[in-house]
Amino acid sequence: MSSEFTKLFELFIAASIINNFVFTRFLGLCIFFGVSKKMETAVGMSITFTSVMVIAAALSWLAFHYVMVPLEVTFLKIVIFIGIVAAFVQASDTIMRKVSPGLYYKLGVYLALISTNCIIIAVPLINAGENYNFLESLSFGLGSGIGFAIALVLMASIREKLELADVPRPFRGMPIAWITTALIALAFTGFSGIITL
Amino acid sequence: MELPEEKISYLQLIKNGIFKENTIFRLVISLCPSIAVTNSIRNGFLLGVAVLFVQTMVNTTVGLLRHFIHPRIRIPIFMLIISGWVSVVDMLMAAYAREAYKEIGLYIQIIVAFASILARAEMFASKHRVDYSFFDGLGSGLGFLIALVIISFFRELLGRGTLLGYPIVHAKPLLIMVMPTGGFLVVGLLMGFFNWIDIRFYGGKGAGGAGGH
Amino acid sequence: MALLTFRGGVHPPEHKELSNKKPIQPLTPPKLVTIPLVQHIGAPTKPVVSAGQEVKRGQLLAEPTGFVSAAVHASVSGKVLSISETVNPMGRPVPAVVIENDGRDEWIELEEDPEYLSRPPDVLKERIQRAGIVGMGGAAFPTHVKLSPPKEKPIDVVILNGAECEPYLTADHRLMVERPREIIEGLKIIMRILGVEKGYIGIENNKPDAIDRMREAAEGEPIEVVALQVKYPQGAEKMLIKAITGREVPAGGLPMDVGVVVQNVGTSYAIYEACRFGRPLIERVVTVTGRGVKEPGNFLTRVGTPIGELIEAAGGLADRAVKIVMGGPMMGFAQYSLDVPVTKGTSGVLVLSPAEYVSADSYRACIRCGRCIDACPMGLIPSMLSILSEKGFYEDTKEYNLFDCFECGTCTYVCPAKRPIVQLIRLAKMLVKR
Amino acid sequence: MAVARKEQELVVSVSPHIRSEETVARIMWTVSLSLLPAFVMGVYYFGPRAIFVTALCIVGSLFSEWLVQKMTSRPVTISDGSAFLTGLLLGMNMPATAPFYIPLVSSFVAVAIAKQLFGGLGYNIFNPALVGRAFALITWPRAMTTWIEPSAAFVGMDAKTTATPLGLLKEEGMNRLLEVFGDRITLYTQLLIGHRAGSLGEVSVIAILLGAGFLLIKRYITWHIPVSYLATVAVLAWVFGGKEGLFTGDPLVHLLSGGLMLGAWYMATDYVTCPSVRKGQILFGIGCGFLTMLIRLKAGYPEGVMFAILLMNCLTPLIDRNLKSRVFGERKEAKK
Repeated sequence: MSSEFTKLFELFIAASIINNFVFTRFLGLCIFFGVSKKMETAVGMSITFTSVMVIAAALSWLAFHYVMVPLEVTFLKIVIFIGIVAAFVQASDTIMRKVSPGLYYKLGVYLALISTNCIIIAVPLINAGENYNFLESLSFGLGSGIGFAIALVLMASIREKLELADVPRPFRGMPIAWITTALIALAFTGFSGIITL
Repeated sequence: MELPEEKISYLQLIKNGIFKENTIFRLVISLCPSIAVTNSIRNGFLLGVAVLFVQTMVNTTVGLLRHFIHPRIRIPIFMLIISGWVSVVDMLMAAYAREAYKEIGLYIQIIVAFASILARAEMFASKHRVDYSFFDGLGSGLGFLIALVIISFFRELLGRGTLLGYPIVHAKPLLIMVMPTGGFLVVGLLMGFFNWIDIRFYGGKGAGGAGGH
Repeated sequence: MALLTFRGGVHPPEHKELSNKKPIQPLTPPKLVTIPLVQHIGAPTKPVVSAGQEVKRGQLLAEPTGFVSAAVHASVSGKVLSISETVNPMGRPVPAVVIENDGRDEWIELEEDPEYLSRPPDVLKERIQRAGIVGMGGAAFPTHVKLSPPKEKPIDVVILNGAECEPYLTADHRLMVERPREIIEGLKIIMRILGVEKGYIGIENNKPDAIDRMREAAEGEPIEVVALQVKYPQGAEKMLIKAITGREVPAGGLPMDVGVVVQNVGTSYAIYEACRFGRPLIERVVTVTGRGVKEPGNFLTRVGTPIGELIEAAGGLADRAVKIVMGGPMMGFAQYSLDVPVTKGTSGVLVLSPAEYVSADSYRACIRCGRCIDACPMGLIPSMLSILSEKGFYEDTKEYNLFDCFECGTCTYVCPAKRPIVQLIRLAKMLVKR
Repeated sequence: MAVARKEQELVVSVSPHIRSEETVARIMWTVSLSLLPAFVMGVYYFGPRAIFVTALCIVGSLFSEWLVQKMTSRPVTISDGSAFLTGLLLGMNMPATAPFYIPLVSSFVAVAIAKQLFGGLGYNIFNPALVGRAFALITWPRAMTTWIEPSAAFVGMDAKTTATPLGLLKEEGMNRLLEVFGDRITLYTQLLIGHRAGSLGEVSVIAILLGAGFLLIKRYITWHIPVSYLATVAVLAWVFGGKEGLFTGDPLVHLLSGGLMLGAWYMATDYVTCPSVRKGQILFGIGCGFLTMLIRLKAGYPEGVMFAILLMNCLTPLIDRNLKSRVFGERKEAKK
């Protein structure tokens, strides 16, 4: 039991820090660069993303193991997963708007960005590919979400500081953000080897 | 009802996709593969081809079907079309390029979420004739392919001292270039370099501010 | 016992030795005095004399137009030449009365009162108001206003500020050494007006003779002379209150919020003069110092005297003087003309030689060394304020407590990158208000 | 009148009219000077090659600074000593055996990319010398982890290669370390004076402490970061460092070996890349200590100082943003 728990914890740490989606798996870069300009948006995005990722992981796992595997339609996983994510996002958009308009105004704007984001669709695909069980899938989804949140918040705080920096003109904005990411990734290599799954 | 469309040169559409609206360097979207698969030219090229194929086919399909798609459900329909074509490429690659598929398989599947593809379908193909849509898709896909090849050219040369697997430089390679850091660094430096050219020779402002998914 | 102080601050070279042994010399009033009609913070005054009129020393020239305003009096006897404009020490144009000195120095009739301490507070306060007394430490806030706190803010402590923390200046120092009794009497008047039992006099420890003389004079009174650690800006109101009473004036608040009133020692002397002899505030001690003058000294100077006269009195400019500052080197104002008149708030005229002057024409990026943060007496982060202001993010400076800065200049003094931090903060304050 | 003639020559500027004599250049050169003892010890142990490597780093740094500033038409500031200091620190973080291209390339990465591309001194997010060092370690892992035995006899390149004390500790354990050095006391003394394998400037703890003490007295650095850093390392090393269970580790070995001293006193305290408020600095130090020990004990690398400080550099803007100094007179109830 405890080793089971350790495995989940390790999976979580590995997904969030060591194999960070942004710095080592290069997923969600578009969102990462797109919304890390201001801390406020970064935080809103992080919350929305993490929750959607966990739920998408759960829903997709259920669909994969109880529908697609028995029906032998796993080759359709891309179509189905994206359908699930899109449907879920659409549903939560509608529900949030009705149930909690305040929260909707805070986080709803980010929902629209989610359905076409690779990081959300990557979680179910990796879960399916690695054959994780249900809890592992959840833990991986949560870890990935938190890892993405860490990356976003870090980057937002750095970019707010870079706003004040005297960066040479051709490098202002995106290029320096990439170079900063390169250096963060460099620092993150220090974690390699902590957990080998 | 068909509105009389302005005549657009096919060549212009292709050039536009490669230079002015280059997905990676100018629009700064669909970035993930630019790092993930560019540690060798082969991987970069294959993913570029996959994107080129999907982009062109999606644009063509949308261009053909645009009159039959109800505007209110167009986005889900587009998504369906995209994921269909991605599945095709996914299975083709899995069958015919096994070695590479092991490394870049995930990223092939991820093409489904590329904003650039949806964006072109929405902004261009749904409003233009099918032949224009085809060439727009071709140009945009080519731009993507070229960008990936440029990035992977530098990374493979610097990081392994090889090109397409053939040894070129015999000095000790900069191992870091094939690692994540090197990928981000090369893209950042190239972006800065292209901005510099744009500012220096074309009086542009550089493409710093853009960014999307 | 460790000397009392506050957190932060700096130790710039003092240079008090140039003038702290020089007794106060009365300066012969010049031929022409130019008396600015606004020498205080608050509403302007309305002139009550006209060109050509003969006035006597101490005669009212302009009356206040509101409660927060201060009367202006003639500092010499003679003829009003004109009511024109002059430039005040801050470099702003202000209306002024120009008087041609007849040399007779004839006083108006003065109302002496040896029994002043038994008069009711309102009478004393009225005398202070009539004498046009303002804070003489530099801020020049009308004193009678400060002595009229609203009922809901009970005052239990009065502090006389004898810290004189600005480098170079010795005017308050000399006054404390030479007129300790009068200063104590002034403090007693203030305490009577406010109904306060306990008075303090805070003096930086680099003036041992002043501390001794004041202690002697305060013998037997409910007044304590407190020696303070030598550190700039020890004399800033909030810092002084913190050092002596341990109370912290809340951010954005006033000393009266913690039951304290602070007055400068020079003001206290003026209060005594007004209540005892009925004399209005028409002269003050001004330190003329710096290596740019030949014989630094302390001069009892009539209000309206051009600083050029003072410099002449101090032996004239040395060969290489680069900068003339009215006030102290940390918060004073550089002058471009020698005709600027001395006002009630002028504590010093500082003439800097090239050796004392560090050119800070070019500055560079902040290296985030944190020296300004350590030094800021208000606990602000001046580095961030300056960066945000430099890059035009004025609104964001509010998050860094922009308006708590009282522009003491400590941060700018310590900055190794020579950044004009105070200037940038002032810019932000101006633009944010708008 | 003589006075009137002077008026035109008067300088008019805003207060304050006096400035301290401290300048950026003075700070940088003083810090460089304080590194001299540690550098001399490095030369003493590893021979003239140490001078060569460091000199290349310094030349590379100065050249890169000059080059980028010329290219971006900005004023050239190589005389302020900051590029020199980066080069010197980078050199002191290299093995004395590093082949010539390593110092050159990594000093270019350090100054041109990690510093000048961000706008130059004051704007960089990461410590340039550490970026250069990390770049080199990942690019040339073999060359950057080949250590020679210290030898005071100015031997040439044929010196015997060996492992660093930390490497030994990680791979083979404390007992092996004691076997190599003899006994505990010898081990500590050797580590203290610097008779061990390692980067050329990091070996002599005593020389580094000498320089750091000088900086502390001059108030160029404060105790907050180094002390919280070292204390965290000591505690974690004691609790988790032992093979026989909790509370059996040897904190002294961890404190005295690797690049910890150089990192804690010279790299973590880099003004530009550490938090500027005291509370933040202590947090920064604790974070560095935690990450250092995490990497030393758990990750693939034997030494974690460099990565720990770089990782905390990423966090600096976040710390600065959320931990501000206490404003005078700040109302308590406002903090609810």
